[in-house]
Amino acid sequence: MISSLVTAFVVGGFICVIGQIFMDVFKLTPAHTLSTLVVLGSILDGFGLYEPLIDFAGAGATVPITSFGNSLTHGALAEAEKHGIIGVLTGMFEVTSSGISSAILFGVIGAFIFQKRKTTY
Amino acid sequence: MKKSIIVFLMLLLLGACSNEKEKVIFPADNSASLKPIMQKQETIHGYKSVINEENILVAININRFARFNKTKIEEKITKQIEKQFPERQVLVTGDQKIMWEVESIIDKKLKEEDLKKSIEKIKSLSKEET
Amino acid sequence: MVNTFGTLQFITKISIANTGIVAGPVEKDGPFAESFDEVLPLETEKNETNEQAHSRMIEMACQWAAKNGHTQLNNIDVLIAGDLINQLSPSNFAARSLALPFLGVFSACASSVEAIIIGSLLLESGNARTVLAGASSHHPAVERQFRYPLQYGAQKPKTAQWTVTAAGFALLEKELNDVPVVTHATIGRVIDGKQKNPLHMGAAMASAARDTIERHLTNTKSQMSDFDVIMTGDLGNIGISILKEMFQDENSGVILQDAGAQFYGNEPFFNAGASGAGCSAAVFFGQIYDQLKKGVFKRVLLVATGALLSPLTFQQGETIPCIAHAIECRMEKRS
Amino acid sequence: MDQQQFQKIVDEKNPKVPYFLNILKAFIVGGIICTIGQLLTFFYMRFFPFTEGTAANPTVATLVFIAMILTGTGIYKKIAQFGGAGSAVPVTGFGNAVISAAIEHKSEGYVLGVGGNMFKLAGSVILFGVLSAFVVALIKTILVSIGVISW
Repeated sequence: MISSLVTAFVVGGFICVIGQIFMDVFKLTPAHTLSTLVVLGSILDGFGLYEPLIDFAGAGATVPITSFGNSLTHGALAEAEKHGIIGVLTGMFEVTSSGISSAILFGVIGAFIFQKRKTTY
Repeated sequence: MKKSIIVFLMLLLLGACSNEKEKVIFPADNSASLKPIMQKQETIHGYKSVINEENILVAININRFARFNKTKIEEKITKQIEKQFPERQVLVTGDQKIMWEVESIIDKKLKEEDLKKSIEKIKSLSKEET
Repeated sequence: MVNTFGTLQFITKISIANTGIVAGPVEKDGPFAESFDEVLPLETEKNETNEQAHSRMIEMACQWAAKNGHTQLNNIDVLIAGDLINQLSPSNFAARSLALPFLGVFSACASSVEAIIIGSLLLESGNARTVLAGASSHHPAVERQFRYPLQYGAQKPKTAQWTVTAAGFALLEKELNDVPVVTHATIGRVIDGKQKNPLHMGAAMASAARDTIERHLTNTKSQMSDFDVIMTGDLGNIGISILKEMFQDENSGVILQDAGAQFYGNEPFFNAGASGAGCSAAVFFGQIYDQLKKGVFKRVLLVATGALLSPLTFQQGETIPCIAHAIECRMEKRS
Repeated sequence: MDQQQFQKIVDEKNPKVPYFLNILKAFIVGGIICTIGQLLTFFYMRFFPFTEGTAANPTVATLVFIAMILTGTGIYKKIAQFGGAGSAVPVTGFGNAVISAAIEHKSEGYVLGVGGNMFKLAGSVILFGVLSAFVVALIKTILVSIGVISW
């Protein structure tokens, strides 16, 4: 169990390091960085590499935003395997991402309960 | 300071891999027949299994770095057991949750009817995706 | 009035009768806090939007300027104000409740000096007797328009500047004694230093500041050493060091100073320093005005710098054009 | 002074980005967030009927919930200034982008403000996620159907 925590830490941290390199070295904005990482996750899943990473690192691979690209691609591929080319579309519509739905839900709740804060430093 | 933390973490990582293979099989009959298959697996460091007339349920602890090939290992062991027991349904999984479920069945020492129900529950659990 | 390529010389004695400055809660810990007339305990009061708070701050600063100058708001002929928000809505809304003849000006962070220049011209031409001129910025309102939502976690680089919450207004009148006088003004040119990073505006604005200072010195036939201080608006720590490097004058190290770099002291949280229209307004009409009035400074050049970008233009990949306006203020010896 | 000279001064005066320190900070902050995620995964597996595969969903939702609390109380911004990509890349950063925009634009009402601006920062992530998933799946399906690779 502790080894799972350590691998989650190392793999998750490493994905963040890739993001930091995008931001610092290639001077990308956070939005560019995140979009690039999502595309990266989706490509990795195309090669069948992301699921093994999740098996290995657990939350270290499911928590970073790369897993969002992975889960969409995974859903599309799973349907495509069953129904051929049309499955690519239906598979993507089938996938529900808890990240997006929870962000929407908690975003509205957050807007409802939190007031603007005093600026501090 | 940083170095010592890294060393400590590495030790934890290695320590988790070096446990001896745990063998718990329940109910006891037929268990001997699983042993030779499981014993020769190099990628796992322990397993727990539950067997009744129709099903064989094996929860395995896969070594940390072999987890990349989790699906392949599961398939490999499933095939080997199926060869031995062609008349039964075999489920081999490296999932921690199933391991815990199997452990709880063993702890409770469930008998036929309840055992059957629990096994069905675990099987449906393992089929769920995302 | 003599005009030499953008430099105006005022014949009339354009006197800054008094000033009014209101700042936000974060600004009260800075080294200029003493010169503020009022510090808001909260940036926005309850049930108030950022923009409403912004206009309220402008109103308060105008009232302070009138009060300090011993006049009534309804004696003021023209109000000239600028800020950074779309369509100058905070200034417009403040002018709505102040009910004064109003001119809205925009030169980004150089608005304060632009307002003074226009006010001085109105006085010089004899078309007004009292003018209230100034500019303001409000951190939450500006940040949201130009950058990210306030609570969004984006790592700020060392070159980033912090928009101040402050409003500074000056009451301009003619022929007063014992107050600082605006003698010259140089209208800036829009200079493009080919900088693209919106989180590094100091570099973009430095070339505009240099152009304006150089033209002012040439056109008034003066040298850097003639001034007690040449204060730029909001170049920040890095921008001012770029500017000093560009002049390579032996005096530039001491005489050239930057309001933005000094605004928050040495607090590293603010990275390169302060920016915003309120930054130069609060410092010029606060500390610098007080020093002039006391006679510590005899002759200063105030150069407010503005980066003329919008979120739209830098996302479209445009460079950041910049402008700098300058006014020269003098304090004659007390009689 | 021409543009080249000016650019040279600017480059000279630009502060050096502490690459190594930033990367280390991102590693630590990102690692800690993922470790918390792993602990949550264990929690959901232990006490609820979730397997390793399905526990990721409640984990992500819980992390976004935590991100909401931290964003609303102004703590997430401070973590982000320290951690950089370490706090932006995990799903909490996605949550922070959505929630901060929602709180910020509340003043324009729930339909035009919150609804219209919620995804102004995070929308590109969704767009590129869906687009790349479509392209990758399409290419792979075509390659499989013409027999270049197998599933």
